[in-house]
Amino acid sequence: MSGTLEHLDRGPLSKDEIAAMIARDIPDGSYVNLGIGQPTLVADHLDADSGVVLHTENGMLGMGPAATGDDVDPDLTNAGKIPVTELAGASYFHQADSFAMMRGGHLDVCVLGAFQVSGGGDLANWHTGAPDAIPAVGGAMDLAIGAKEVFVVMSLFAKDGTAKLVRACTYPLTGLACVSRVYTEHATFVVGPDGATVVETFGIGVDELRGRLDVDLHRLTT
Amino acid sequence: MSGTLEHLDRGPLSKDEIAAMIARDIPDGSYVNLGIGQPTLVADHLDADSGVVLHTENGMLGMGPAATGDDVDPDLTNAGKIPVTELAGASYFHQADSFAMMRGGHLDVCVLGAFQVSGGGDLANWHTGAPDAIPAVGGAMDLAIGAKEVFVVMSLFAKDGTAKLVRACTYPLTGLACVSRVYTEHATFVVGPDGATVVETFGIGVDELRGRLDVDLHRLTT
Amino acid sequence: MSTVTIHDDADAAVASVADGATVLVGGFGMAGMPVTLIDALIRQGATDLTVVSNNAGNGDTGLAALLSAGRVRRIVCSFPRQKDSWVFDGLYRDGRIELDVVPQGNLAERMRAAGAGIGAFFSPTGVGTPLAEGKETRTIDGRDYVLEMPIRGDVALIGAHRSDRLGNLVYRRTARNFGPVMATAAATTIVEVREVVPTGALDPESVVTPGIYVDHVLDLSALEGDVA
Amino acid sequence: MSTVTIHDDADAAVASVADGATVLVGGFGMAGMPVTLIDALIRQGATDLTVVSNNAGNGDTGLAALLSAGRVRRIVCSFPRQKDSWVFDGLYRDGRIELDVVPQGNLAERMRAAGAGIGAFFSPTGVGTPLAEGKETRTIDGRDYVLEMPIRGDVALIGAHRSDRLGNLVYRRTARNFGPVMATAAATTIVEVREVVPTGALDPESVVTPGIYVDHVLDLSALEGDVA
Repeated sequence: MSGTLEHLDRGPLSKDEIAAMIARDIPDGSYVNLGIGQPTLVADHLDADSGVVLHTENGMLGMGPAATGDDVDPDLTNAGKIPVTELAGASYFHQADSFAMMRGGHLDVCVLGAFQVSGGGDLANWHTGAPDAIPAVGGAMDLAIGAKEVFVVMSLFAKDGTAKLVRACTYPLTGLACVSRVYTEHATFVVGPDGATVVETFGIGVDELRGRLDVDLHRLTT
Repeated sequence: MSGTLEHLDRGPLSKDEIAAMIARDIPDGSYVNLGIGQPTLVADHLDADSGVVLHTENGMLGMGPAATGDDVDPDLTNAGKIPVTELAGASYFHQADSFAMMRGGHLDVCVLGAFQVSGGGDLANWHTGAPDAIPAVGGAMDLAIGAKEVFVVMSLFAKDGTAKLVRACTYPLTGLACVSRVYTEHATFVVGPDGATVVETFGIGVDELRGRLDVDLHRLTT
Repeated sequence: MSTVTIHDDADAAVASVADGATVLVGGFGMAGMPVTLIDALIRQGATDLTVVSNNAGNGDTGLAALLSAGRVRRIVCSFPRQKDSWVFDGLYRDGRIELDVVPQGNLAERMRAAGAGIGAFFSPTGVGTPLAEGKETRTIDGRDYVLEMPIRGDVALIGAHRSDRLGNLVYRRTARNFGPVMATAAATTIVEVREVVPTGALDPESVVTPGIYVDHVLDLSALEGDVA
Repeated sequence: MSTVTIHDDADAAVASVADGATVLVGGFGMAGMPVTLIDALIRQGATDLTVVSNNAGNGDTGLAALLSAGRVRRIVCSFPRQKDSWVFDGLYRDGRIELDVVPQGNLAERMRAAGAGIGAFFSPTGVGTPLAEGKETRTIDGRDYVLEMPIRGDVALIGAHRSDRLGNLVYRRTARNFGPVMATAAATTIVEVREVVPTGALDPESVVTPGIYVDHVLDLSALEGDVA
């Protein structure tokens, strides 16, 4: 790709368009964990013949779509406790084995939501730090450091307008230098040791993004 | 039991008699690992209705007797690589799980051979320390520290007449303070933090044993 | 000991749980949660409990009911806050329960360590986060790790699909979750199963929890027979 | 990646093994030993290998043949000395092979640690013995432990009973032994199976090694067909 693509002739991406972009960036045959919430949408955009196999950290590889009607089985849920289905070639394992798989670096990609991501790839997605908040981490810290690549999907700005791609996270951290890509409605980014690079923008230019974000933004170079 | 039993009207125990004594001392319903060699004989003396379940560290609970004829299956051996059989209620597991079971203290008894045992229960059974010996430890060190009770079966004297129940092991150690009982042809002992106590003798008295062993020997007290 | 006791009475199955015990409670949400055993534990009355479980109760039944009954002093879990965790949320905001949040993989591995005789282990999970504060860290081969300690239970209450009479267990689908690990980590493991089958009826290749880890089995099919 | 390659040619299955590689070799004695893959590795010619295996070869075939061919610089194992380990015995006494003896449970757990992302762990096995010399020790809750490090493989060669086309594996009886652990601990896992079955033919509850850990599968039934 020669330079950052600025799509100024359109508006921001919809959630489904973001999910489709992430699906496109997942190599065929990957083992993938999709976090609770918006990351789950990615499943709808994976080609059936892509060979992508979904992991759910409560103990399964080969997870199928959400279950409906008679297929609902209380013994078969995803990490969000939603009833799901089983594909041919599935397998079940207990929690220690499931997280050994994750922590051991065997998953190719995981997709997570976030409160904040830093240009260096630090992730904050488990705790707002608010005094009355009840902390709950689940498998987020294990996923953050476990998968070979961690993709984050989030809105670029919080409801109060604050940017969520930041120079340094102010929320309690989930993991250090663990995120590799960030997908938002306004732009997609590569993050990491070299800082944040804008891959594509949607309805906004890189220069305007620079004005709205307190983080150094690189353009893609050829 | 009121005091050490000295059976002076008979000779030393045979290997089968020793095995029978050990079997008698294994509580019904125990999970038991029998080491390679002489400990294996104990299996022949366990009552079928004792509920004792045999573990073999190569990955099985519910091991049955040695296989013969058409029952020989190269996929089913004990730790000595001898073909064995499977009992109803058996289960198989991999090596990490098998040694987790052992190291985690879930086996009730293991029976091991030994080169030397100290009065405090130190065990030496894996290496003579001879310069030309090829060291081989297998599961001995895991068994020594893993089972709730470690029984040793050995001859009381080596071929050169040296005592094998000693004040301190001179051979390389397998485990520290891990043995609880020692069964030999001349006597049976309880060993541990309080030193060695003679439980029963066969064809020899405690006083004569004291003369032949360089270890403090207690008599059972009422 | 292989002397597994098969119960058709939930109260008998949990009779030995003591005040102040650490109780490992299986289940991920409601999948695999031993609801019948927990209900019996509420009747049994043990209190001042420490509960280790992935969640802090869902809805008003199972673990949530135990919390609601005021029996739990402290909960160790990965994910207390859920849309149906109102019982826990209320107790926590009122300062009536202590919370120890542990990343889910560390929670599972710490119980595995207890069951496997591992004294402690270095985990990469949580490095640099508030959940690693005060813990020993070490760089090994260029990667940072936190030292994590075993979590042992006095009792485990778990749900499984089937048991034989030796306590060998099979689970069903994702209801397996914490059951096999908790069974190894507790001094006494109490299991509720949908059905007890004759010894020899389970495929030895497919047994997930060998009976060595099981002490008491509650046969729900026998229980339901009593009730009907 | 789930792109498992199914082979009917043993030479193709082991083509990528490099000189100097650390090779985890499954089997306990001959049970579970991947004899066909090892024979292919001998033909392939990779040398200066470090082999990690429970034993150091039995008789003249399998791992013993690899040693005999002079391809192994160093062996990490728990039990080299056996009545039929004459190939290893000769090399060792001639100073032509290095030996690292590791207690069997530590060997398994160290490979598990590699596969599970554990940086190191404290084991009670071997404390106070020559095999703990030079290792860090620590007393935890009144018990003494030795710090043990992960053992990683570049390649694992293992034997299993059946595979589906995604590389999900089931084993048979005690031939399971080191296979599942080694599959997790190696960058590339190569398996020989007696039969490849269609995806969906294995019970998901009974899969022992999920396909995520498998890269190459040699179908011995196809191979035997070729030979016949």
